[in-house]
Parts: sequence; C-alpha cells; structure tokens
Amino acid sequence: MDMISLAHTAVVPVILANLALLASSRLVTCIRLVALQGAVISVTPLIFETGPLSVHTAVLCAVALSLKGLVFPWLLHRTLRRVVVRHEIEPYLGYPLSILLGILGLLASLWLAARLGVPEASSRSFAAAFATILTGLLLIVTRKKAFTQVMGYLAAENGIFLLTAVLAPGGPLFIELTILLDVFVAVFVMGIAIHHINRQFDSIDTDRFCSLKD
Amino acid sequence: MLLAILVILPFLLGGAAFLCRSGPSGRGLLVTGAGAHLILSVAAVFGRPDALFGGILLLDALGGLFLLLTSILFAAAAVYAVGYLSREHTDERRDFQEGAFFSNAPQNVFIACLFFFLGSMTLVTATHHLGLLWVGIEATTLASAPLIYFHRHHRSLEAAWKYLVICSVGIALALVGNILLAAAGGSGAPDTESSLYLGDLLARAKAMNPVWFKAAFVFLMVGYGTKMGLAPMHTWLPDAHSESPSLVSALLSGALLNCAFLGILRAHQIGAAAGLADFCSPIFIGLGLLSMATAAAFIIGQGDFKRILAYSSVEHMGILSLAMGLGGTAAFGAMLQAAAHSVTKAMLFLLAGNILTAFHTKSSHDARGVIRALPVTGILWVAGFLAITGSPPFGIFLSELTILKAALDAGHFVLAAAYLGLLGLIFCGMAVPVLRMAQGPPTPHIAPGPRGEDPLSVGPPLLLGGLSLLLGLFVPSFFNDLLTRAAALASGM
Amino acid sequence: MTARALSVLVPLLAAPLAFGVIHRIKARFAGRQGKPLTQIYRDIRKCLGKGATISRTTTWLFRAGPTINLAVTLTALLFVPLGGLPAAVSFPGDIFVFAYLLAMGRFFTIMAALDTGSSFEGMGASREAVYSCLAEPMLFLALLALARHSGDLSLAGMLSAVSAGSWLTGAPILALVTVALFLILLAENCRVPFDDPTTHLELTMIHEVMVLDHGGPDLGFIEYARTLKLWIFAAIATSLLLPAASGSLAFDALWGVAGIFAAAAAVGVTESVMARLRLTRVPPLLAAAGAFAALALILVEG
Amino acid sequence: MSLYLTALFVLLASALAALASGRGRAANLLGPFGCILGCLLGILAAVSALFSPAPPVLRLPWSVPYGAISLNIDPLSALFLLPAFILGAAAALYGRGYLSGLAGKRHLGAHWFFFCLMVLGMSLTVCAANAVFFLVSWEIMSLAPFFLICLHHEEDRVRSAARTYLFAAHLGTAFLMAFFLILGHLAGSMEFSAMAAVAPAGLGPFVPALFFLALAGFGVKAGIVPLHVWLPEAHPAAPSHVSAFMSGALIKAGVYGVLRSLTFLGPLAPWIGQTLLALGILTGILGLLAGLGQGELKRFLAFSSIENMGIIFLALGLGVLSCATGHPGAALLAFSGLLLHVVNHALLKGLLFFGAGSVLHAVGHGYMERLGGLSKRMPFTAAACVLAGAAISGLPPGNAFFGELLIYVGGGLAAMDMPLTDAVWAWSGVAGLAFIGGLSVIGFTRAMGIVFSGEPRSADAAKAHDPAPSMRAAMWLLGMLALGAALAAPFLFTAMLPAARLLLAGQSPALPVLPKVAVNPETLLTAAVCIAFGAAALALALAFVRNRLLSGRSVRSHGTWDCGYIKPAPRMQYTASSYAEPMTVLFRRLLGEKRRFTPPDGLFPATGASRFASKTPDRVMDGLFVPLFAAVGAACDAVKRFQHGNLNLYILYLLATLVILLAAALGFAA
Repeated sequence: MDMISLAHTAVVPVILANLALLASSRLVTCIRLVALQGAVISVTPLIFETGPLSVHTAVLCAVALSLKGLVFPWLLHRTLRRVVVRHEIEPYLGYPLSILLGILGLLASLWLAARLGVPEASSRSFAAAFATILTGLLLIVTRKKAFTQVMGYLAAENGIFLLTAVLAPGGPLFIELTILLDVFVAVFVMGIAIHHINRQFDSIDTDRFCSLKD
Repeated sequence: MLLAILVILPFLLGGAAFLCRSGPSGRGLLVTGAGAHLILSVAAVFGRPDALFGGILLLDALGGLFLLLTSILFAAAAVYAVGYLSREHTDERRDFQEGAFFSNAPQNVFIACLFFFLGSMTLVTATHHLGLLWVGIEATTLASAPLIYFHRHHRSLEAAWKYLVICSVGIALALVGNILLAAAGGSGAPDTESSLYLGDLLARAKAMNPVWFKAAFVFLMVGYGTKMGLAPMHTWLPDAHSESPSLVSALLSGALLNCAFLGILRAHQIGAAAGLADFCSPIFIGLGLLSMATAAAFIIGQGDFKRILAYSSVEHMGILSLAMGLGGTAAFGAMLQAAAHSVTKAMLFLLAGNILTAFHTKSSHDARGVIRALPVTGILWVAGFLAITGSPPFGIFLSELTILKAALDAGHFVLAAAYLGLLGLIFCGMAVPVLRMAQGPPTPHIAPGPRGEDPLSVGPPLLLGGLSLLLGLFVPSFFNDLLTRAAALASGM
Repeated sequence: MTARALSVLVPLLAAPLAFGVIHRIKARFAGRQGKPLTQIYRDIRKCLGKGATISRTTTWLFRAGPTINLAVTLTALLFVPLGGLPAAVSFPGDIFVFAYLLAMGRFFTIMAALDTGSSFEGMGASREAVYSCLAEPMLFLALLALARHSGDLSLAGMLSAVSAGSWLTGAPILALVTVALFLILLAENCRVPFDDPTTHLELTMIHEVMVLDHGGPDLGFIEYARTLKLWIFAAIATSLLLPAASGSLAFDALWGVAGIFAAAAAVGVTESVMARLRLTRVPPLLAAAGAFAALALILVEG
Repeated sequence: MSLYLTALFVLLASALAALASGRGRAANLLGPFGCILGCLLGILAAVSALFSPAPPVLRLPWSVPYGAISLNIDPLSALFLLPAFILGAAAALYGRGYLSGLAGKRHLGAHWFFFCLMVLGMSLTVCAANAVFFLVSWEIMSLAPFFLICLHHEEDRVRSAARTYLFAAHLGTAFLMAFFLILGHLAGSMEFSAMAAVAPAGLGPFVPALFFLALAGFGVKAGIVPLHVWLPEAHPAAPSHVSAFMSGALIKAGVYGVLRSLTFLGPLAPWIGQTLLALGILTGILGLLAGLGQGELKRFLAFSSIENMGIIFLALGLGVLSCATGHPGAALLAFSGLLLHVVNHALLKGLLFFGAGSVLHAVGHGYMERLGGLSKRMPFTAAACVLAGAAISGLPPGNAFFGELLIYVGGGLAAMDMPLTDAVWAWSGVAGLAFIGGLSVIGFTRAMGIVFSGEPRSADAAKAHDPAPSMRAAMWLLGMLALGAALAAPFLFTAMLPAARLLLAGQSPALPVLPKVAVNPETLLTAAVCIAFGAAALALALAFVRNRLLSGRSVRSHGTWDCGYIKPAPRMQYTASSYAEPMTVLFRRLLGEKRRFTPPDGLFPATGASRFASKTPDRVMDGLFVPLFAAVGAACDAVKRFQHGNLNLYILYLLATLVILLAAALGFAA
C-alpha cells in the first residue's frame, strides 16, 4: 500500500468515530470513541513522514499516543466515577439530526479543502481533520452535560492534531510537546472543575448554569 | 538571557508560592516577585536584549509595550492583593448575594496561579514563535480559571467553567489558524519547511498563498478574538469579570485581553506584509463596531457595576479592533488606547473591589454615596469613569481622538458618526450608574473602618489613575517612541 | 431752533387739552354737556397741591413709578415732530430709543402697581404688560414700513418725508400704516376697544386699576404723562395725513395741533360708538394691526 | 502674554492650594482670593490684549498627538476673556460669603478647586489656537461645572440636574470633535491659523456639514432651542455663584465657539444667516415664553439666559445675512451689537443670579409663589434685582439697551436696503427682537414684582434679610460695572470694533477694513447715552420736585386699597402664574402647560377644597429627549436577551461567526 492510500485508509476510522460520537448516547462509549480516535490520529505523523523515521516524529507519536490513548481516558473515567451522574448524554439536538449535521460538516470540510486547493494527496485527510474539529464543536454546542463538552474539546483537539500532521509537520518538537502539555493541563483542569461543579450543583448539566446573564 | 529569566522567573516563583504555606510570607513573595518582574521588564523593554533560542524569544516594540503594561498592572495588583488577601480568610463565609455559605481557595494556590498567569502572559509578549504564543495564551486561560474560582461559590464556578470552555474552544480555533498559516507559506502542500517563526513568515509573506492566509486569518481572528472579548464571542467576559476577585478582573481586563490582541496583531503583521491588509480591515472594523454596539446595548440599563466595567472592556477591545482596521495613524491611536485602557480599567476594577468590600453588593442601586463613605475611592471612581469614557484630560481621550481623526481622514464619515454615537451612548449609559453610586447620602452603616481607607487598597488605583492622567497630559518621549515603533510594527509599516 | 423748541413746548402746554376734546366728544355723543375742556388742567393742579396717602406695603418702587414714567414720556417727546415742525432731537435709529424709553416708563408703572400687593393692580399690570408686549412689534413694523418708504431711520425724518402729497404715489402703504398706527395709539393709550378708562369696575380696567393707590402729586404726574403719551401717538399717527411743511412756523404748528385734536376727536368717536372688547379678543386685534403694517412693508418697493 | 500666563498660573495654584487646604475655612479663604487675584490679573491681560496692535501669541510643543500648546489672544478672544475673568472674580467674592456657612460640612477645597479650574478652562478655551488643545480646554471647562453643580448632591433634584448637564456637555463635545477633525483634515493641520486660511476654497461641499456640526456642538453650550434643556435644570441646582458664572460667562463660550467657527468657514451663504436668525428668534421667544411658566426664580433666570442667547444668535444671523447680501454696514452694527450684548448680559445676569442667590440664602428656596415683600426686608437686593431686571429687558439707560440698539439699527438698515426676499428676514428680526423685549418686560416685572413687592406669602419670606457684606460687595461690583458699561457704551463699542471687524473680515474678506455705515455707531451710541441718562436725570429732578411738593403736607400711611374687602390677606395677592396667565393662555398649545383645577363648590366651600396648580414642563425635554432616551433604553433591554446564560448558545455564536466570516472570506470575496 502506498502512502496516499494508507492515509486514505487511516481517515476512515476517524470519520466513522466522528459519526459514532454524534450518535452515542452513553458517556462511557464517548470516552472510548474519543480515545480510539485519538490513538489512530496519534500515529498519522508516521504515515505522512516522507523520509526515514525521525526521532522527532517518533517521540511525538509516542507522547501523543500515550496521552490520547491512555492518560485522557483514564483521567476521564476517574472523574466519571467520582461524579455520580446518570451516564446518559442529554442532547439539545436529537441523534439523527446530530449525525446529519456531522455529515454536513464533512461536506463543508470537503468544500473547504477544494476551495483552499489542498493537493489531492492530503485533501481527504484534511477534510477528515476538519470534520473532526467540527464534530467536536457540534458536541459542545448540542450536548447539555459539562462532561460532553470536555469530550467535544478532545475530539476537536484530535482533529487539530491530524491537521498539523497533514499540513505543517515541521515545527520544533518542544513546541509540539508544549501544545500537548497544554491540552493535558486543560483536560486536567476541566476534570477538577467538573468535580467542583458536581459538588456545587449536584449535577453536571450546563443548563443549570443560568444565574449569570443580563 | 534577560528574556529567559523574565519568562521563567514567574513560573519558579509560582512553584515557590505553592509550597509556601504561611500567609504573610506568601504575600511578601508576591510583592517581591512582582517588583522584580517590573524591574526586569523595564530593563528588557528599554534594553532591547538579543533574541534567544534562534528567535523563539524575541522582544520587539509591540511585545515590549504589552509586556510593560502587563508588568505594571501586575505590580499594582500584587500590592493590592496584600491588603485583599489579608482581609479575605479561608474560613466559611456568607455570600452576600444569596446568603449561601462558601469559602475561599487557599492563598498559596491563588498566589501560585497569579504567578503562572504572569508567566504565561510574559511568554506571550516575549515570543516570536506563533506556536509558542498560542501555548502562552492557552496557558493564561488555564492559569486564570482557578483565579476566577477563588471565591468557591456556584456563581464563580459557573463563570470559571464558561470561561474555560469558551476560551479553550476559541483558542483551539486559533491553533487551526496557526496551522493554516504555517501551511500558507507552502501553498497548502504538506511542507516540512513551514515554520511559525514570525520572522520567517514575514519574510515569505509575499509568496504566500492568499486564500490560505485568509482562512488562517479568519480562524485566528475568531480564536484570539474570543479571548480578546470581541462581540459576539465576548460572552464569557462579563461573567468572568464580575465573579472573579477584583484584582483578577483588573489583570484579565488590563493585561490578558491585550495579550490576545497581540496574537491578532501578529497575524495582521503577516497580512500587511503579504499585502492583504485590505482583506483584514473590514473584519477588524466589522467586529470592532459590533463590539462597541454590543457593549453600548449591555451597559445601558446595567445594574451590576462590575459587569458594566466588563462590557466597557468589550467596548474598548472593539475600539482597538476598529483602529487596526482603519490602519495608518489609527494604529498609533490603538497602541495609545491599549496602554491607556489597561491602566484605567485596572484602576476601575481595583476600585470596584474596594466598593464591593465596603458595601457587600455589586448592584449600583444599593451601593450609594461612595464619595461620602470612601472619599478616595469615590473620587477616583468618578475620575476613572471620566477617563474610561474618553474625557480629557485623560489618555483615552487622545487615543480616541486620534482614531476618529484617522477615520475622518480616510473619509469614513458614516463610520466616524457611528463611532462617536456609540461612544456617546456608552458615556450616558455608564454615567447613570456610576454617578448614582458615587453621589448622594451613603447606604447606612457603611464606614471605611476605624483607620479610614486602607492605603494598600487605594494606593495602587491612585497610581494607575495618575498614569492615566499622565498619558492625557503628556506622553513622555521614550514612551511615545515605544508607541510609535509598536504601531509601525502592528500596521506593518 | 425755535421750531424745535416749539415742538416740545406746545405739547407740554396743550397736551391736556386733547384729553378735554375726547371727553367733550364723548359727552356730546351721550347727549350731555360735558366737562369744560380745561378740566384736566384743574385736576392736575389739584393733585399737585395735595398731600398723599401711601400704602404701608409699598416701597420706593411705588413712589418712583409715576416720576419715572413722566420723565421718560417727557424725554420721548423730544423725538416727536409737531406737524411740519422738526423734532427737538433726531438721529437715525432714534425710533428704537423712543420706543424703549416708553417701555421703561411702563416697566416702572407696572412695578409700582405690583408694589402695592393688591390683586386688582396686579391684574391690571399683567394685562398692560401683555398688550404692550404685543403692540411693540407692531409699532416697529409700522415704523419700518415708513422707514423703508422714506429711506430714513429717524422718527422725525421718516414722518416729515411723508405728507398728504405722498398719498398720490403710495396711498395703499400709507393708508395701511395709518390704520396700524391708530390701532397702536388706542392700545398704547388704553382706549376703547382695548381698555375702558371710565369703567366703574376694577376687574375690567387695565390702566386705571394700576394706579388705584396713587394720590396727590403722584397722581398728577400720572395724569399729565398720560396726556403727553396720547399727544405723542396722535402726532405720529396724524403726521402722515398733514400737508407738507410750508416753512412758516405758525402755519406748520397749527396744522400739527389741529391734526392732534382731530385724532383726539377720532378717539372720542371710537369710544362713543364702540364697546370695550373682551380681553381674549384684544390680541387678534393687535395682530391685525401687525398684519396691516407687514402688508405695508411688503408693498414698499425696496 | 506673560500677564495672561501669570493669571493662569495663579488660578492653577489657587486651585491646587484650595484642594490641599481641606474642607474648611482655609479653603474658603485661599480658593476665592486666589481666584480673585488670578482674575484681576487676567482682566488686565485681556484689556491690554484688546488694545494691543498685534495679538499676543504663544506656541509650545506638546507631546500629545496633533497637539500643541498654542495660544492666540486676538481681539475676539480678549473680548470673551472679559466676562470670564470679571464674573470669575465677582463670583468668587460672592461665593466666599455664600459658602461660609458650609465650611467643614462640604468639601470646600474641592469646590474651589473645580471653580478655579472652570475659570481656567474657560480662559484657555477662548484663547486656544490648536484644535486638540481647544478640545481639552473645552472639556475641562465643561466638566468642572458638573462637580460644582453637585455641591448638594444628596438631593435627587441636584443629581438629576447634574446628570442632564453632563450628558449635554459630553454629547455636545462629540459634535465638536467631528467638526474640528474634519476641518483639520481639510486644512491639513490642527492649528486654527491653518483652518482660517483654508476657507473657502478648501472646504468645498463640506461647509453645510461643518456649519451644522459647529452649531450643534457649540449650540448645546450656548443653550439654543432645542438644545437648551440642560440650562433650566442645571442653573437652579447649582450654588448661585456658580449659576452666575455659568450663565454669565460659560454659555458665552458656546457663542465664542460659533463665532470662531464662522471665521473658519469663510463667507457664508445667505441661508446660513437665515438659519441663525430663525434659530435666534425661536430661542428668544420660546425661551421667555417657557420662562413665564416657571415658578422658581433661578429657573426663570435660566430661561432668560436662553432668551439672551436667542438675541445674540439673532444678531449673528442678521450679520451673516447682511454680509452675504452685500450690506456690510448693517453687518458691522449687528456684530458689534452682539459683542456688546455678550458683555452686558454677562454683567447683568451675574448680578441677577447673585440677587437670586441672596434670596435663596435668606429664605431657603426660590419659589415665587411663597415669596413676596422682600423689598422691605432686603432692600439692597431688591433694588439691585429690579434695576438689573429692567436693564436686562433692554430698557434704557441700562447697559443691555445699547447692545440691542446697535442690533436694532443694524436690522433697521438691513430692512430698509435689502431686496424684499431678504428684507423679510430683517423685519422678522426686528419684530422678533421687539417681541422678545416685551416678553422680557413681562418676565422680569413678574419675577421681581412677585418676589420683592407686596407682602410676604410665607413665614420664611417674612424673616429674610440682606446678605453678608462680601456678597453685597460682589453685587455692587457688577452693578457699578454695568452702570459703567452703560455710560461708556460708545467707548466700549470702539474697544470691540477690532473683534467685530474680525468677524466681518471672515464673512466679507474683500471689503475694506471698516465699511462705510449709513449710521455712525459712535454718534448713535453717544446720542443714546445722552438721551437715556438725560431721562434718568430728569426723573431725579422730578423726584426732587415731588418730594418738595409733599414736604410740607400730610403723608399718611394706610393699607393698600382693597376695594372694600374686609379681610385682605397676603395669600390673596396676585400670583406669579396669574400674572403670566394672559400670555401663557395665548401660547398654551405651544408651551404645553398642564393645569389641575378643582373649582370651589357650593355657596360656602370648605377650606382647602378648591385647588389650582399649573406646571409648564419643557416641551423639548418631555417631547423629544425623554422619549428618545427611553426608546434607546428599551431597545437595549431587548438586545440583552442574547446574553442568555446558556453556554451552548455562546459557543454557537462563536461557531456562527466563524462560519459566516469563512464563507464571506472564501466564498464571496475571493
């Protein structure tokens, strides 16, 4: 299999994971889906690597894989266990409609790729990355629970990682790593915040957050 | 080397503060650290140190200006924090708004987060690598979220959560923008040569693919614009500013928003170098006017005085954006505006803290007669109101005048009329609550305490007010020079 | 010089006589014999010879009113020509000084009335103030029409430029101005149909009720000033109808005095055949005078 | 120039000294006397500048954008310095006495600080020759009174008045900013000299816009209808010496601004003159008509100030129109009359506000219907007010008469010489001025007659007494100055001629230095002064005769003739509202007077069963500004629903912005 078709193949599980995320009704499933997607995406830099395997790419993939595939799911599971909540996702928008929007997002991503003139070799990966970002945002917008917002954030982050791998793989390693560190801290802080939210509100539904308005 | 110390020092101090369990020594550390940072910043801004790590750390005039502002504000906030923290204990206390009980976060966490916050802002101003700049801005979010949640009750938690989610999402978009920008240099092909060094991007700007740049700019504008508080992405801003401790609000409004603005300015620099300034300016102008209009609509009839100040920040960010869209001499106006707004708004937030402490209310209907009850605070409150709404002889008047002049010189008469009209509306909208609070007989049983007002509480705002006045009467030549250079950079001249 | 002196001295002596003419005409219309023509001289002399009763409420304003009023009326007389005789003082723009001098007298008459604290006098003062306020612009419009017609901005100048002969060329203008000036005469001197000086009910008076509390020399001053004021306005209103100045002193003076008595007679006739208007109808009548004047102004070619 | 700078320095120093000396007596000493000293120096500087052959000029660099400390005391500036400094000194003298009872209770240091700042701001404003410097001075001058009005800020009425003032002042400045920036753009410099040089060729189609911007911006300060709404609110609320300064001097800064901006705009079209003339007539008439409905003394005086601004704008319009139609002689008369009236009105209105302040000080309020009989209790104040009231109505030999006389004669000349279509405007001007004069007589006889004459209508009024010597001295000062201004009217005219010429040169640059006038103004004024003071002398002589006649005879005191009524009481006196009734009924529709009347019932109505109340609200305020602000508020409340509190919605905003901008940037714009 050549690089291009390999890339095309890798894109498929990412897109499928997006749609599954939009359709899933259980938090635990969500966590697993995001972790799976993250794991797949974590190794894409290897696919796009043109020359021989560099230390740079290897370290990046290893760190990303361990974070996205192991640390984040573990953190999230831990938080979920502490927070006694109903494990159903409560959407503002029904699942079928969410999936429809997800597909629309995919189409929009393809349009964007065409509009920007992404080369044939990477256009599908580009679209998949973008669709993942949009899926993440969609999750944040259409789901009530604070928890799903973290999931959405992570999905968007997956998309961004893929985008980096597709478009701009050449940055300094330590900066790539600090970006990952930032994401890690973000998830960590959000986890703590969810913990506090649960204690304060006895729920992690964001529709309880309505005391601050004009 | 100076730059490296400047960036790393706050993180080290933050670590130390986290470990420091005793109250007074933690506060001492805060003030000492802030003072040291201020001295180093001044040295860095005017000493023009060399680039470090191959240009990753590099302080130009634009970064220098924002670094200086951040450092001054932090020093003022640190002094203020000494008085504030010694009054705010960690034991259970009653929420004056709803009567529920809550306790504050431990002091060591608070001080440590303040230092991390400072460190990440310093990083933002001192780097020329857009990726690292992004890291810095995301780090400010993460460091300041616990600050907002200092008072551990449900409203501040709500504000902190909204802040965290909205800004994280926004900044994630900015990261997409960065990636697109990096790719723009290589015309969209996967490009191992692509780089996010500002210098490289500027150098290759002419050869850049304009469509990619446009996409990148939109993402950066929306992403950093969220953090900067441009409408309609500003929604986190009033919540976070009104619920956080006042000194944190001061830093958020006076320093953090500037840092996000710096992110946008960097993108604008590249755009100007690529000859795409005409593409950027309608976006700047549109979002700027929308922000001003939104601020006007929310200030008029607003009862909560900290929210008023927050919306006023939205307004001023709008003015900055508008000025950048106008370009030319307005860029100088924007720099002056950023400086004057920072010191004035920080002063107002610190004063709001004083009023809140004395009156136990954020409602401008209930906190009456501030001048009688707290003379210094009250007078500064009115002066700050006049300053922030652009009355002479304060700095904002001059910057707003410069921006207006640029608009008229460019023949944007309708724009100028809208700008003046919105400024007028905001003036009226702010005058009503501010004067209602300042004047009249005080709410009963309010007194500044046996020894009058605490010098630690009124000193920093007084100093900031003095700076605001100074900017209006006399812009020192070295500062004028700094502003001019910064403006030249920002507008890509 | 003599002519200028005469145009002041004649009215000083003869002004009360014009009042006598009015009384006599009215009496005749009512079928009575009437007072002697010189009765008003006797009244004034009697007043000047008496003591006074002054209200405890009043202050110097009350006492100053009649004096100031007489003084300014006398001064205003300086600007008024008598028939073909020139005025004692004349300079371009003196019409404004003239009108404002009279206003000065009115101000202090009103203040004197208010100083008594009496409701009736307050009422009279109020009406007097309003009517004169409405009459003043009309007077100016009429005089401006004359000024534009004659090209002269002094009272004596514009009046002497017009004579019976000018009617051949500018009849409509002069007719309109004359009517306007006569209406203003009636208003300014508080005659029927604007005011009825002989009514017996304080509520319906205007000028008379303002001076209710004055007595002795003050009342004498008031009466005398009133006769002078009538003279002044009559001289202005009739000078348009008189023949051109002949150069003969006696002839011109006689024509002038005759004109004034004719005007007094016209006032007497008006008072005999008309009733006082309702107070609310007065402003429209003054507006009509203004309309006449404005129409005249428009008709004058520039 | 150095004298002027010294005066400014003294003012600034006394401001700071007062602020530093705290709340009490020390501040009440340092502030006013420093201010008086500064003002006296300033008067000297202004007078010397008025007569100096070349205007003193100063230009220093100032490190703010486009700014320069640029001062130019040309005749027009010097002329407007006079009211500022004269009233500054007099008001400081008066205010010291006025405030002495408040030492320690109010922060007098701050009060005098802002007072000195206000005088300083005004003196800088009228001399500034750089637009940025002008705007800064203007705003200092505008903001300082806000703090002065707020002296008694625990009263709701005062706070709301101060707020109205602040809004008006600030919004007016916005127009000025636009005005100066557009002009500066066209002139290529923010210096006034460059702005004056650019007209008319460089302005092109901008003239109407610039004219209306200047008119709106300066008109708010000057109080022309319909921008006058702050005046009747602010003046009664402010302490009287502040009202005196504001009414006498501060609003003249608006007049100065209009005059100065007209010199920038070059020769103007007739329609601008007509607009100004119409505005002047409207302002004069509506100002006084509304004033007739007011029950409060200082509120009435504020309306009278509006009326006088109307006279000034009327004269300005007349002058511009005359210039535009080629009658520079009439224009010269109108302009010089205008300038004379500026000074005269300053002196008289200052005196009247001092008088009203004395009444307020003695009685505690200024409601006419509860005053009366004060002439017996405060004879000095009463005499000063009545005479000043007569003078400000334009009656000879008061000083205001001579300014109005010049305007009248200018109008008369214009009315005689212009072609019909233009002459109509001049006639309206003259008739309007006459009507305004008549209204003024009604207004001031009403105010003075009800307040000072008759019997006291309340117990407070019965206890009144004349004010302290220092306050009396300030009134004496202004009174004597007014008398002097009347006697020296021809001389004053000569002094003002350079300024009038400046205005004329702005309108008709092609003309010789001094146009030939059909009426020699100096002769006219000399004759008028002789006649007017001759009449006064005659009155004195007659008074002597009267007293001689009465000297040997019985002069008895008795009650006022009551038409046979048995129990007259002070409450039965004619009231202020009934005095004005014939006029207010005539213009009832226009004024929107509101009445509540419960007529007496039956043959023997119970006490208190019958009531009458009337109120004349401000038509413009209630009909325009209040609904406008309410509508804006309602619109803003409607928008507030977007900040709904829902986090998901907030993110949606973000997403929507992104999508819209992306679509716009890549979809259409590419």
